[in-house]
Amino acid sequence: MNDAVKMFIVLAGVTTTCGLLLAGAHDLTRERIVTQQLRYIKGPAIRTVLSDATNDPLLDRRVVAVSGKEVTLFFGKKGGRVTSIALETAAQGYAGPVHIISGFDPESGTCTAIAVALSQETPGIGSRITGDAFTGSFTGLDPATAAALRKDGGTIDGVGGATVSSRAVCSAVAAAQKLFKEIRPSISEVERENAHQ
Amino acid sequence: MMDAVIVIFSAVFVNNILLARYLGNCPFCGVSKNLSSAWGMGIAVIFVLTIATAATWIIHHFILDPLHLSYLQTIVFILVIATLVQLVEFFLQKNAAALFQSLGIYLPLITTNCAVLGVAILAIKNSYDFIMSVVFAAASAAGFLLALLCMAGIRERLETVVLPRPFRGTAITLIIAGIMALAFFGFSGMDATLSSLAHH
Amino acid sequence: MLINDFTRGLWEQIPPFRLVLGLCPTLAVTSTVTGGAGMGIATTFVLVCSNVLISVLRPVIHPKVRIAVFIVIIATFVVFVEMATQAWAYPVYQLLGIFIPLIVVNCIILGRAEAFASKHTVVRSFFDGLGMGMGFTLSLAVIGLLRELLGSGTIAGRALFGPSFLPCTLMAKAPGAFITIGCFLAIMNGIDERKRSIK
Amino acid sequence: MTPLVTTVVFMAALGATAALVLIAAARFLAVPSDPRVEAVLAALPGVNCGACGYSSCAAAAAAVVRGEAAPGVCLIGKAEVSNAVATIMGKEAKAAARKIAYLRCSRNCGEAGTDFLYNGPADCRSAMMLYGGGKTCSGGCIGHGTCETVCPVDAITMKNSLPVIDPARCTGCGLCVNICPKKILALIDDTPQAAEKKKCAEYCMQDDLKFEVDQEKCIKCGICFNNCPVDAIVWEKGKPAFIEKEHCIGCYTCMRLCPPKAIG
Repeated sequence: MNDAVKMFIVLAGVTTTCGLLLAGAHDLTRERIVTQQLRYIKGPAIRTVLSDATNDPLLDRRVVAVSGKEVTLFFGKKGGRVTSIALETAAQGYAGPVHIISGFDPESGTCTAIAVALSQETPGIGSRITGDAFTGSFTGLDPATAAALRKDGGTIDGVGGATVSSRAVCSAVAAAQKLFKEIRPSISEVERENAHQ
Repeated sequence: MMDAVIVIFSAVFVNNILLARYLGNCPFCGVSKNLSSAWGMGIAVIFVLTIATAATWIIHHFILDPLHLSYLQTIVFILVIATLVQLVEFFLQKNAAALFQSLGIYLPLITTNCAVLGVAILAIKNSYDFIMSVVFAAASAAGFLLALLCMAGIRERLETVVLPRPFRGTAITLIIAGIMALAFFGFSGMDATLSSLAHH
Repeated sequence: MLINDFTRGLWEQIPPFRLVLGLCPTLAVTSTVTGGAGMGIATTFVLVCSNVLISVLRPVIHPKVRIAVFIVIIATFVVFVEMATQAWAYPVYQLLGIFIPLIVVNCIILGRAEAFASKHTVVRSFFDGLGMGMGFTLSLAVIGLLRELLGSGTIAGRALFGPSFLPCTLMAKAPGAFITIGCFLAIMNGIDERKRSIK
Repeated sequence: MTPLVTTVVFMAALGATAALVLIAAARFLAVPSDPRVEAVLAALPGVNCGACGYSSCAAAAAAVVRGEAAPGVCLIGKAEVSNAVATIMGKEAKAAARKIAYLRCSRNCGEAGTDFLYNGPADCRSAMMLYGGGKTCSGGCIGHGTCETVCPVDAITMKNSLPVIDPARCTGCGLCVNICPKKILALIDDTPQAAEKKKCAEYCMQDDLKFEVDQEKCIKCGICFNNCPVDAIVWEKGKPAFIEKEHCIGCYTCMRLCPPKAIG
């Protein structure tokens, strides 16, 4: 047999077999990995946002499709009633994306709390966006007013010296507000479905 | 523009790929014996790292991500890098003989240099766009060259010095690298200054 | 002979000290004993599996695509490890981060594949991989132990000294990593030299 | 398409592409290489130690085939390897004369006086960094024996602060020639005539390196006479000094010391 053909068969064969094995392994572990990722990376932020919930919001999650995109909603329940719904959005910060979990009241659409799930902002400067003083200023934000810094004509006071990071948080929350507005009509339906399970 | 400057500064000094991110240490100890080979290796790494990061970025964003195959990242990236290095080697040999003479021998060493795969993965992880990824890769490699040159300069001098026998060779190289890493810590303050400038 | 294959990796050629290979993970993940041992075990798994598989495939691997095939096989096992740690030991995955995929380019694995597994029988390759892997794990764990003890005053996360203990943070950072390993290397060289002079 | 199918198809495509690219590259970009390079490379030990002065065994093999290096290029391979390489290279290589290292400095400049005490590392290269080594004979051997240290075959021993080369052991690798900061070692053909011709006279006592005393400027102090390392200066109290050219080694000592700068 031709040398080149042999080379081809060996390399392609090994790669295909490996692909098959990996696909199998991926199928087996995928679900677990998603749950683990949520638990360890976003879990703490989600629990902060839905702090008064009595259920495990990580298990009460639901994926809905909004304008072609898939969004995962986390339901915080108290006494069987949904008190708050959290979702994740991201915006480009100073040193990479800043992932924000924002919680909303399902009735009024008011922002109940936000928390930073993931960020690589500069320690000591940009990282101060994770502080309660800053994240707390989003609580009670009206659905009609999009989150924005005071210097951008909004209502939020930025963290001194960390304008880029603060602005990233605002735009992430604003995106979440917009998403939630789109999702809200279908929520009661999702919720009912959720309650059935 | 400012973003690019900060990425470059951070990749070369603050998060130096060798001294702060711990990537590419095997060639760091192996090829730092004299300045000329340090130059050769450093330039070869800049060359390969930039091409490899550009290629893996394209593959990740146009193939792996749309097909939901990002879990194959490791195997795909390393295969692409290995093939690419081989291709570059052939290409240089054919079309740029002079360049091949000076870089050629370092190319096989680069395939298993974790700096290449590491930077390709980091560029994806930091979600840089294409231009930024390339800038990041080139700057990281420039940081590699910088550290390698410093080390080679020190080791050339060190050759004439009487050392306790057990410390000769790699042992003293690592200890010097530790002291250099300590020196590079000094840059972290400058990183903070730069970023606060950018924030305003 | 099998014993020899096994013990060679534990002292005579213990990585990363004797074969100065695989330095990057050795430097990067040994700021804690857990990180060091976790990395060692992950590497051992990949080393043993790839050694065995390459040894099995030895007759069919075409010499010209040899390195590419080795890399694919090693990378496959690395992805397995990546998935397994993500699914069942997520904290370890977070701790080791980017260095799990980088096991692929750990020169020890490719080096053993090229130097040993592609030339020897399956059983011998298995023991060679196991010995090398255990030697690597041992080295990493010892370095991790020392650095964690001095750098944060804990062992596997448990505080050893009272609250008045001031850790030498430097040991947990990059300079500490380089200097510790440099000193370990010098100690190994010193022991060797003494042995030789006694002989 | 299920994820499983996507994965398998993608991986197969990737493997196939990689294989195709490599095969195509090997075929279309291949440079017709001299088969002798491969053969010589196979004969070399392949440890890439760099002792031969080339960066790798492959570079050394290429140099041998180009005729730049002798078949005995490999220092660790001993006679076996060099014979094997010579066989591959054929007659042409055998005809090339063997080179050995040779000390051009043959006078006793090794014992010349010192300008100052040097307490640094005992290594010619570092001594050289401090005013050229401190020997009054600035052109000659510094005498710390760095050449002895680098010699991979122990062909050099230091005697009277001067290297003595054992021609039987020397492989002509040139490591000592490259490392000597004073450049007083050279590679010459291994024949008695060549050794004769390359004596110190040819190197040190070139005409432009011989000194003369300007009889008019000379203040007859005798400093040059007292410090000449090779006693090449004739001087008596009250008379101008005179340099015997056949003995002068051009070491600059007198020139540097002369108060009225009468020597040049």
